Amino acid sequence: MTTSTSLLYWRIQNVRNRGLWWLFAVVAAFIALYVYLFPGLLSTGGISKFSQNWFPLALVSMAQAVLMLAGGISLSIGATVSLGGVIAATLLAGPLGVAGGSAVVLLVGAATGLASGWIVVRLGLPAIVVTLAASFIIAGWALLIMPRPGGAVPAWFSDLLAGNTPVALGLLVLVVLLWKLYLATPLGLSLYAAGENPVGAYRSGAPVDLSRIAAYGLSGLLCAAAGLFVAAQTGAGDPVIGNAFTLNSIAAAVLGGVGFLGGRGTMRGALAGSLLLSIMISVMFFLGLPPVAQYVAQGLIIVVAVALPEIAAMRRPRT
Amino acid sequence: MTSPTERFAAARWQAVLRSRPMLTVAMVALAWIGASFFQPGFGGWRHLRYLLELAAIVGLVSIGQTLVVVAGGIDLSVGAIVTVSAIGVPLVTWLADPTGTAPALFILLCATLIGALNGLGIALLRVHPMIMTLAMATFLQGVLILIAGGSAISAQNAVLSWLGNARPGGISASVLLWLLASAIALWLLHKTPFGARLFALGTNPLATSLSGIGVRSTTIAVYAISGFTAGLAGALVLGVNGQGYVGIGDSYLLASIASVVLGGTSILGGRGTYAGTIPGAILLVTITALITMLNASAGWRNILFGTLIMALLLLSGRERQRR
Amino acid sequence: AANCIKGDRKPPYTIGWANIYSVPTWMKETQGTIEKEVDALKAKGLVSKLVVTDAQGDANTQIQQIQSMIDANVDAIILIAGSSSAPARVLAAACAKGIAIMNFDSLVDTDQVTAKINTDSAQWGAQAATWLIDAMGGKGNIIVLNGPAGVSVSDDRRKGATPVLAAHPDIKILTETNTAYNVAPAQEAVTNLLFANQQIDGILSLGGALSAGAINALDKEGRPMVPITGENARQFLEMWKSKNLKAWATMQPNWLGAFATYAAVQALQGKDVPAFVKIPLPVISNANVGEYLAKAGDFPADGYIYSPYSDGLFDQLLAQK
Amino acid sequence: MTQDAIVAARSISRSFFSNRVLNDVSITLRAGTIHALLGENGAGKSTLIGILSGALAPDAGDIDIDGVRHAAVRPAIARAAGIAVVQQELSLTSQLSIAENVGMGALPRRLGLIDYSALMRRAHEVCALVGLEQDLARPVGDLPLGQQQLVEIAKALFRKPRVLILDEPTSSLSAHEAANLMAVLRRLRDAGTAVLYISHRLNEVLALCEWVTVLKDGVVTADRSLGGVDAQGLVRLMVGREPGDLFPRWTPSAEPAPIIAVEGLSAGMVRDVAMTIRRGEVLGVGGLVGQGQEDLLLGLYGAIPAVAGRAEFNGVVGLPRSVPQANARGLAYVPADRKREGLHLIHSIAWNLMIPSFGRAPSLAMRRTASERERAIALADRLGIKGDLTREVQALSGGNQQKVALAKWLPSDPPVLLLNDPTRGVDVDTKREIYALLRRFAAEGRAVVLLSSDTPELVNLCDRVAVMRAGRLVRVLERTELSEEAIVSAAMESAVPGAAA
Ligand SMILES: Nc1ncnc2c1ncn2[C@@H]1O[C@H](COP(=O)(O)OP(=O)(O)OP(=O)(O)O)[C@@H](O)[C@H]1O
Ligand SMILES: Nc1ncnc2c1ncn2[C@@H]1O[C@H](COP(=O)(O)OP(=O)(O)OP(=O)(O)O)[C@@H](O)[C@H]1O
Ligand SMILES: [Mg+2]
Ligand SMILES: [Mg+2]
Repeated sequence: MTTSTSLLYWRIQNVRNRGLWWLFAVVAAFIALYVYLFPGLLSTGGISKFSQNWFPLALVSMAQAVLMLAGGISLSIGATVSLGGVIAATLLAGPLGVAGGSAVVLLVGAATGLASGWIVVRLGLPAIVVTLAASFIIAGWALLIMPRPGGAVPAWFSDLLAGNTPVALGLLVLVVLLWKLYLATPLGLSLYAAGENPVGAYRSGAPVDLSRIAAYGLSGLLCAAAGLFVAAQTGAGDPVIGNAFTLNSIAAAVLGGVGFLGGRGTMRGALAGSLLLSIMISVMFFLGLPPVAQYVAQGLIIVVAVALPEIAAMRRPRT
Repeated sequence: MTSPTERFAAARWQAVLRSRPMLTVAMVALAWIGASFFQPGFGGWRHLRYLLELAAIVGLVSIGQTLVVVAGGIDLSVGAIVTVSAIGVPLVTWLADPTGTAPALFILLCATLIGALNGLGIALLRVHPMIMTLAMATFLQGVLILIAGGSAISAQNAVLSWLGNARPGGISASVLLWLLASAIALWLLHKTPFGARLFALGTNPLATSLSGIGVRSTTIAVYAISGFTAGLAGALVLGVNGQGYVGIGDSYLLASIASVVLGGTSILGGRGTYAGTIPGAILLVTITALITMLNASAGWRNILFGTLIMALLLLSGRERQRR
Repeated sequence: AANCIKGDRKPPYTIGWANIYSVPTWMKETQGTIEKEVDALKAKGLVSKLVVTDAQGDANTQIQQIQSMIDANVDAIILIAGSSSAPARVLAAACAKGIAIMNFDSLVDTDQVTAKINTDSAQWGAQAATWLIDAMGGKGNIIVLNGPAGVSVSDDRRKGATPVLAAHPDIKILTETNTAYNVAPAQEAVTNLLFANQQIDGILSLGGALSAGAINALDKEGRPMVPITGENARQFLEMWKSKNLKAWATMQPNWLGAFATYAAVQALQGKDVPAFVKIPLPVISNANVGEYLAKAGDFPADGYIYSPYSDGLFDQLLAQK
Repeated sequence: MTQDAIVAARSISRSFFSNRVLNDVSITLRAGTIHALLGENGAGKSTLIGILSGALAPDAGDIDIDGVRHAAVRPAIARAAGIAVVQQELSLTSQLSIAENVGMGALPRRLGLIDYSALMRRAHEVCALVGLEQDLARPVGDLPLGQQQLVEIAKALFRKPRVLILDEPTSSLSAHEAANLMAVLRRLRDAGTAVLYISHRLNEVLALCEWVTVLKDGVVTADRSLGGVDAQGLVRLMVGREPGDLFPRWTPSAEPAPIIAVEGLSAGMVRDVAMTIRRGEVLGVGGLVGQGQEDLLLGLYGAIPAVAGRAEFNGVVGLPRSVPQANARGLAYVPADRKREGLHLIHSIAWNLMIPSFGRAPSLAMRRTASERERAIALADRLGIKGDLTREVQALSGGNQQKVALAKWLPSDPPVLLLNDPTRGVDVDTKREIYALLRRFAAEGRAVVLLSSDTPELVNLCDRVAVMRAGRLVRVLERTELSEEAIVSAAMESAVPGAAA
């Protein structure tokens, strides 16, 4: 009995890969192509640099996926990354030091997320517009703190996170482990229930509101962490650097099979989606595509990658 | 058996007054009256007329956006379509026509086709609208690299510059165009089976499909309409500015979504009316104008704008949680 | 030798052009000058290939693309930065590998590049303000039109104008705006400001196509034209002529791209290149606006009419200390 | 058998927007008793249990739990007192596994984390109890509706309830699963659990319950022991007048020529089915839950991809490729899951009734409010949908929602009606109306395909019954061989080679 019971967790995990194999295959194919075009990728330096460029997108994709799983969405991802970055570049070299400064960044990120979450969940406003309005407010704060790019991050910290060692990859693994740990708590698992069937989940006694607000908090935290990393990676702060992350995070999550209606998708899918987006940039460069072709190819790849499993699902008999 | 009045509770005039669109109208009136007190020059007829002209363009884009949102989707490519249209008209020089009607119609056709292509991807490939239209916007950026700066020898387009600048009887031609388009949009949405299909689709696509409504054709049609109205707005933008350039349509994406939401249409689909979007668009340009007039730093202007939108949402956008 | 250059790279060179956003017309014209220069250098056997990236406006993507250029071991990177801070560290890595880095237009706050090439933004702001105050007779109400917020070029130009304006207490700034360097948003902002401010005596417009938008606004509301500054946008220059404006313009010449390419090859060949090549601001005034407009047909309708350039001019610029 | 009251509600009243749904209702649930709560659709049953379980607050009245008085029960109090509810509407999360769903809201934990071994062990127990033999790691969304209902029941049992409230738990279960469930409930009762059982299947109530409370328009009209009450008496209690027969008398009217004939049909989990449907007959489709019955209907309706060796529909060769095409050939489909598949909940009753005609009418034809109203009223009258038709459908009780889902197809006079459990959750009176309606359809020369989990319905109403198992059609029982036993044994037959256990 015990052997089969302790395996339940892993069997569930395995079932959840279903529908993602094709995506993993596409990602693997892109990685193979990348390695073929640039064999240096397989060195420590190559992996380090690549994972550093992927890391912030991976974090914001997780931030978006958490919300989409909870039946929400955020359009303030980019602004929160920027805010995190400018606070980091203001504080890290100051009296609070790296540890204190980082703590403030993460706290501010979580607080902005919790505030949006509270408004969405408690006041019953649609997430997409609340976070749109929030994005203006957050971006405004970033501009007030730093009207133009500047500030500084201690060089040792930059070298630690974004030097020639794969620290970023290690951090990503850590974040994924923490996420698995979170999902293994009743609060974390309730996320799926709250996202898909909030009424049913509430009646079952799942902490619906709490888990949804917590999702916003986590999301803000992840965005601020991405901002902190970008500040370290670039050595400074920039009040508008995060803008592109908003739409990219949605694209990554959806590529990874996370649905808009809540409760559908997995974090591993969102991560694979972000990896695909990130790899695409480098692969298109090494293929020597001109910018026109880059835009067209990017649009096509995203549409095809999202459409493929849908079409496959239509053909597959229901079980 | 039973009398119609018993089975159909009459809509009371109090209910109409308390409806979302009326609420938005009230907010516009409040904003205008308040601003006229605090900002000399704001409440003049000429300024209000100018705000209506700005709102006309936003409003035209929002026609498609409202229909799409009612049908449970969203169109993130409207900004790119506005740009393509504003840049495209002067480029179709082979359609020589002194009135400029032929090139304008041709570009409207292209815009409609782009929209239909969105619809095809969403209906047939089952790509989520947000992704499909986002990818379309990216794709159109690629197209713009090819045609932008392509020596648009802007032969002035007579029809469009009349639409963009004329004020017959003191009322702007663009506003008249908007009125006409609004009437058609309201008729389409509330008085035709097509409009009813949009509401059905936005409420429950599965039940809609099982009820024998052609979900695919409806989807394709509604995105085509959105392409058309965005194209029309782009043509008008060209008329107003006398020239199109890359990026001219960018601001209309968020503006169209914001005015739809401020007008009380549910972003989740299935509920709403263009009658709310009209004051929504006016409200949005009014807020933007007010904030422009303030002498504040960019950061504060952003914060103020976000806070105002959030506050207005609390008034007009309360959404019963549903699924 | 110039900064970053190790002297181990032999022609023909591979040039990487790390663009931030290739869609706008200004960028397209700039790319045109780069391609033309590359063709000329190819003919001389100095360049073998031009690789182009487009970061789609995203500074993070640009970092990744520069990293790819390093991985592909290009010999030179010419760069318009998406952020004045973000690419600093990846550029340091490129510099360490002996890649010639020519940064122009939007600059990066780092000295780990071979050279920065630009007009002086602060000087731009100061000169524009000086001319405007002069044209207004030293007093009156103005509005200030800035480029987008949070971007150093726009911030620098405004900062350059600040001391000049402060020195003239009779000049009153009614209000300022930040918009993208485009016609429509400027027109909308100025129109709204016109209604709020009955007396406007001058417009300090700090670049891009903002001035054309402002003139459109004045024109449509039937307000008198006022002294205005601006940039070399074709539409603005055409209005200037047709409405007989009192105006002043300078430019960010598109041939900065060609020059950066040229300078990169020079540096790779061991020539000394100054760390900062300051491009004198070409001034367009009522005296010479006709000359520019005579060439208008060679430029896109929504484009920028830039001053002529030649290798001779480039050599001269490189020779300055 | 003990008689201790665990929950006693007194003088409960509750209104929704000035519409009084419960009026001075009292009910007592005792340990070791299975207590039936009956009433017509919209009588207030679900509202009452919502109040007992803390999902809703009463406007007036109070509730004693274990002798402690509460003005309103909060969900936490109800949970702590061991009150568990199997809701009428599913409360499941489709992407989570069966085990996680069963445990949701009461997950066993160790060091703050979910204890998956304990979850596995206990979920396994309760699933075995309700007869759900599935891999517990499977996502619930994979299961057919009937099995999801079993998960829902297992979820309630998982909480080891002292008071178990079931709101129409068997509405989509077949006779076999229902019998299984009743055995479980009897065992729980014997162990001292108080059970409150809501069902519109009166034979179940008679077989199972000892006590009954009847609600009518929000008022208690009976609260008594079921001893000595027979089926007729039960109906009399509910509707307050002499009941007629539940099933109409009818004579076979089937024409020999089929209106639909398919061979080698495969769709979803349906494999290689050959069948004919004749004008003038009611063809039943039965079997255990989730054996492909629904996919059969959807495949015929063009709603899921289907292939067939040979197919003829109403004279046209080939399967319909889409729903509008199926409609054009005269098919109409009424889904089982009315909320998800049948209705547009946030819109009015009248509007819902018009939807199929919106699909048929030319896109830009002018809609006429007056004629739409007339048609809506006529339809509502025909199926006995009472009250203001501008109300949102979501405010209707389950049974009335079902009527709307069926009524909307009537104006198009479809020659073939595909019905997926049309009486699920419908009260006896309405059932009677629907049955009469179905036979009338048949008599008019229409074909009705009736997928039903309610076996008596199949026996008494159908000309023939097709029994499915594992996606295949295993038997077609002719009228002469029809009986509940015959259907159940055909459904359970393991003679079919290759059929899964
Ligand atoms: N793109 C990827 N490439 C390689 N491995 C990946 C990728 N994404 C995720 N993984 C690995 O797969 C495992 C599972 O991923 P993850 O935990 O993020 O998904 P998940 O959390 O199980 O999804 P869910 O949200 O349901 O639990 C992890 O060990 C993770 O490192
Ligand atoms: N949330 C609500 N808003 C408005 N009215 C409601 C709501 N919930 C229930 N009602 C109304 O309360 C009445 C009782 O509904 P309830 O669901 O309790 O009936 P029921 O007895 O369970 O019926 P059924 O057998 O059909 O399930 C109905 O008339 C219904 O329309
Ligand atoms: Mg996980
Ligand atoms: Mg009920």
